[in-house]
Amino acid sequence: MKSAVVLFPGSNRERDAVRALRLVCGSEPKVVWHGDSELPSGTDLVVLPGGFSYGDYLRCGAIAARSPVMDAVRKHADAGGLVLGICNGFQILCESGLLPGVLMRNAQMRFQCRVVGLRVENSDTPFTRGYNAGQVIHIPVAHGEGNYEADAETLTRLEGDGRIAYRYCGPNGELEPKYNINGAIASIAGIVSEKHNVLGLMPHPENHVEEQMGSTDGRGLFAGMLEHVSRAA
Amino acid sequence: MKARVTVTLKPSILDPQGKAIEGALKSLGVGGIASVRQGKIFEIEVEGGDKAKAEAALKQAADKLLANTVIENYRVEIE
Amino acid sequence: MKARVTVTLKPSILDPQGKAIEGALKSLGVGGIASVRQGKIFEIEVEGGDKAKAEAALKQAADKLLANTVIENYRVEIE
Amino acid sequence: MNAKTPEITPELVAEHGLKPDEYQRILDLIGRTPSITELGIFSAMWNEHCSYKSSRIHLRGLHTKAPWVIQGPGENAGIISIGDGLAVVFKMESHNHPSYIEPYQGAATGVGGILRDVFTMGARPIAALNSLSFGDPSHPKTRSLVSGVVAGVGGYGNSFGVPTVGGSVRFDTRYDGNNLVNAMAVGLIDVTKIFYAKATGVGNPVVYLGSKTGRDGIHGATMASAEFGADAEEKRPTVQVGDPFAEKLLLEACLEIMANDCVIAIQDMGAAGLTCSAVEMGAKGDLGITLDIEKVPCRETGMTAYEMMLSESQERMLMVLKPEKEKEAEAIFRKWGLDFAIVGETTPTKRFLIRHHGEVMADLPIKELGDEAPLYNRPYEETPKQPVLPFTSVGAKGTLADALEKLLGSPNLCSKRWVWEQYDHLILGNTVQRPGGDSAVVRIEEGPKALAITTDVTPHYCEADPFEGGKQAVAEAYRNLIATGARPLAITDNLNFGNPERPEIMGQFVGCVRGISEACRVLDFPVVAGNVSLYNETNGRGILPTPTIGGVGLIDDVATAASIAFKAEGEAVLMIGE
Ligand SMILES: Nc1ncnc2c1ncn2[C@@H]1O[C@H](COP(=O)(O)OP(=O)(O)O)[C@@H](O)[C@H]1O
Repeated sequence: MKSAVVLFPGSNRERDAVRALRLVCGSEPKVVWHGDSELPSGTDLVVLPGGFSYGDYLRCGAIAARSPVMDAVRKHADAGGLVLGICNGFQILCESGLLPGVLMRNAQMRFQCRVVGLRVENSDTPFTRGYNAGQVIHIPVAHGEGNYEADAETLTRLEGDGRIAYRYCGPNGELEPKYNINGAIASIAGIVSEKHNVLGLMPHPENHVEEQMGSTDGRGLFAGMLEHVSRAA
Repeated sequence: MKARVTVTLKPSILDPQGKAIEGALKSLGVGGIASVRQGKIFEIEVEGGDKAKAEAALKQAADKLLANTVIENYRVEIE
Repeated sequence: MKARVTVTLKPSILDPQGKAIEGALKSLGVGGIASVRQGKIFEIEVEGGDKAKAEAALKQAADKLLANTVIENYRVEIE
Repeated sequence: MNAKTPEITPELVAEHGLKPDEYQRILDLIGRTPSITELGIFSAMWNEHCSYKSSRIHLRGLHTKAPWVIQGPGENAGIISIGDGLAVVFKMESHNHPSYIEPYQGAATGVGGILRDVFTMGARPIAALNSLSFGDPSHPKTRSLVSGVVAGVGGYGNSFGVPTVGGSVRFDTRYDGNNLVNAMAVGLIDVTKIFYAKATGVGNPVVYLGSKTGRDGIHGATMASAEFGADAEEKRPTVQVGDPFAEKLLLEACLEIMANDCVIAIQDMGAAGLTCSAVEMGAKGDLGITLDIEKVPCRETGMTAYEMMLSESQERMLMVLKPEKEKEAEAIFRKWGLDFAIVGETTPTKRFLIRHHGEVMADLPIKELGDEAPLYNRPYEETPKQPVLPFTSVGAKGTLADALEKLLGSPNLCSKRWVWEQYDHLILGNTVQRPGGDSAVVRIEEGPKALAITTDVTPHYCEADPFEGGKQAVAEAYRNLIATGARPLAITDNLNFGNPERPEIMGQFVGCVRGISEACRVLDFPVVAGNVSLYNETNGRGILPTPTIGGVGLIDDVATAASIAFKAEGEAVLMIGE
């Protein structure tokens, strides 16, 4: 699998993403500069990493969403290529219109860094096939604005089309407000695009791929993408 | 030329920040506040003296970047 | 009663947000913008009809919470 | 010299925080009345914050050497070797007064400053810690100070992208009017690629990097050294606003020009920015520096030389560049969207010469600006020894269960989760032991080595017996490190005290420093960096003596690190020690 990690000014979890791709998928991703207007040829997966692109000034992801490389990312997505936006990457995807909805301030108004439970809602996407539907995994979050909001119509569509990939949950998959770390509508942690080839996800699977870091629950996401790409090839 | 673009959340959108401020004002003993909603204001210095041109540029700025029109409204004022 | 409190950074204080937005507008090709400074606006619904009382409450709110007068100025407007 | 120079009156001298005898010293040194710019430069260089004039004499006695120490106190940060060609760069610094006035920005810029100290030397920051002291929870200001400071520490570190892995929080009514914000940063560096402040070579370009200069914090350096009065909030001294985004870009740009071998010397602009950094680079290299101040990138129009020399705008650096690398270095900075301007050059004269549009605004002997700073051996009174009370005299108040309940209910022992969950403690993917244990454990790259890091002090012990309290702080740091299986290597201190002009406060300072020194010597646990914050006092009431210790230890194989959690049922619990 050929992957590329986009570096925006202010990105800061790109090294974590690079390491996870190397450890789980077995190949070193290319790092692409935000000012580039093309992706390396043959790219299968583009990762928009976590961080504070442009300081998260104005609105999270707003300025990055309008940088030259995003036209290339849009083209890649239109052609069916995989795009994974983690945390700030998710915010950028929403701001650029590649995914619907917005990410607002956390309901408790504070940045939150902790490990949360995530329920895998559906195992038919490239980003979830590494897990079983209904499986609960544990992955860290680290964000101040991850409170997903969408209007009723969008939400109905997301639910109906099986586009909600991950939800915040309790140890046994319970969807209770106390497990909903940031107050997101319908406990949404991650959604996919209409064609299921773009995922926006607030939590950080890339930080849970090594036993030494306490858990390997994040590996399934990367392994699933690898499998998807190798099958397609 | 001095101009202002004011960006506010659409009324239908929940404003957690405004709610938090409402609560904080109550606990600080500031009385009589029924509700608070928080928005952004951009004070912009525009080059040149053509008001119509400035207004067009500011609208463009708001549509392209300053506001997320999915959740926000904006208003442009030129002095 | 509807009121607005506008909070802006004092002119000498660095505004990293404004600076970043300025740069972004330039690279988006929005012309003629000389400078941008970002502030906050609070749209507040005040109970009762006593304007003087409302103004006093809003000033108190601004001093105690909405603005840090070390780095920010504020302005209270009642409709 | 300069027609526009205001007359230097005794009042003006006093406003600059210079005592009459200190001003006399300036007159003797330069043989004439200083210009206003020169007066500003002296006030910046000779205040407590920059010159350590009250503390220097006592700090000389600290234990600072060991075979693994590469750089002890005196540079931006201390450096210790950890083998494999790698070294660890670290330091702790206070941002107390600014955090009281504007908690969010004060704390944020404190974190920004210490991170800059570490990456100025060429290290990539891998961890941050913080030690926070607040007033009584019931004091009306405490709540907003706590939330502002914690949000500021997190806001800066999270955006910059360094994991904040540990620290401490305490509450005591003695911090009601003076909270403490001590921030520590730890970075990793290749031992062959360490950068220092010392300039070399004549005629080399002096380059300004980073964000533009504004009028912020112009009296910051003096503010940090003056006792608070009741009108502190009225004076509204300008507080700097931090821009972690700019700092992140500055980090990447600096590491890139360093990797491309462009840099001769580099220094961050901290307190009294341009003045301190330029003087330090010149003085350390036995060279003069000439600055053409109009070339400094400014945020505001009409700034005077005085303002530019004293501005404390954040996210700026000064560098002496290899002349042949000018284009390359500039291209790197432009790519990251940062200012890059040649503002002067090194000279053989050992003079600090400031010109503004050709007009000489200051012309001072560069070495003497630092070396001739006043040095005080302030009178001190040893803290009276307290009698040792026999156990029996401390009658039990209530049952054991009551006592336990009281302890558990104390804000000082409560869970600090609310604090550290607002810090991204996982970014970079190496935080093996997260907050909640004795020390944080941070893996070095992909292992197997790891660092254990902790911050400790118990101010009440320091007040009861400064010598024993100083010892205890070091010993506690040492214990927290070995509890994870680490070999303790070195510490940074951050000495927070009240007004040193009061002999009993000076007595606390001297006692604590002696205690720290003694413990470091006995444990062979050297001090490699430190910071002193005095005048933490409001209306004559000082803080508890708070000599914070930041300790760093090495774990050879992270797989063997111990943590505090019980691992299984039925295991034996042992107590060791006295
Ligand atoms: N300001 C802080 N920032 C980050 N972590 C903190 C802070 N304060 C406390 N912690 C973390 O919380 C845990 C408990 O702290 P503390 O109650 O001071 O414990 P101890 O007395 O055992 O050191 C430690 O792991 C510490 O690193």
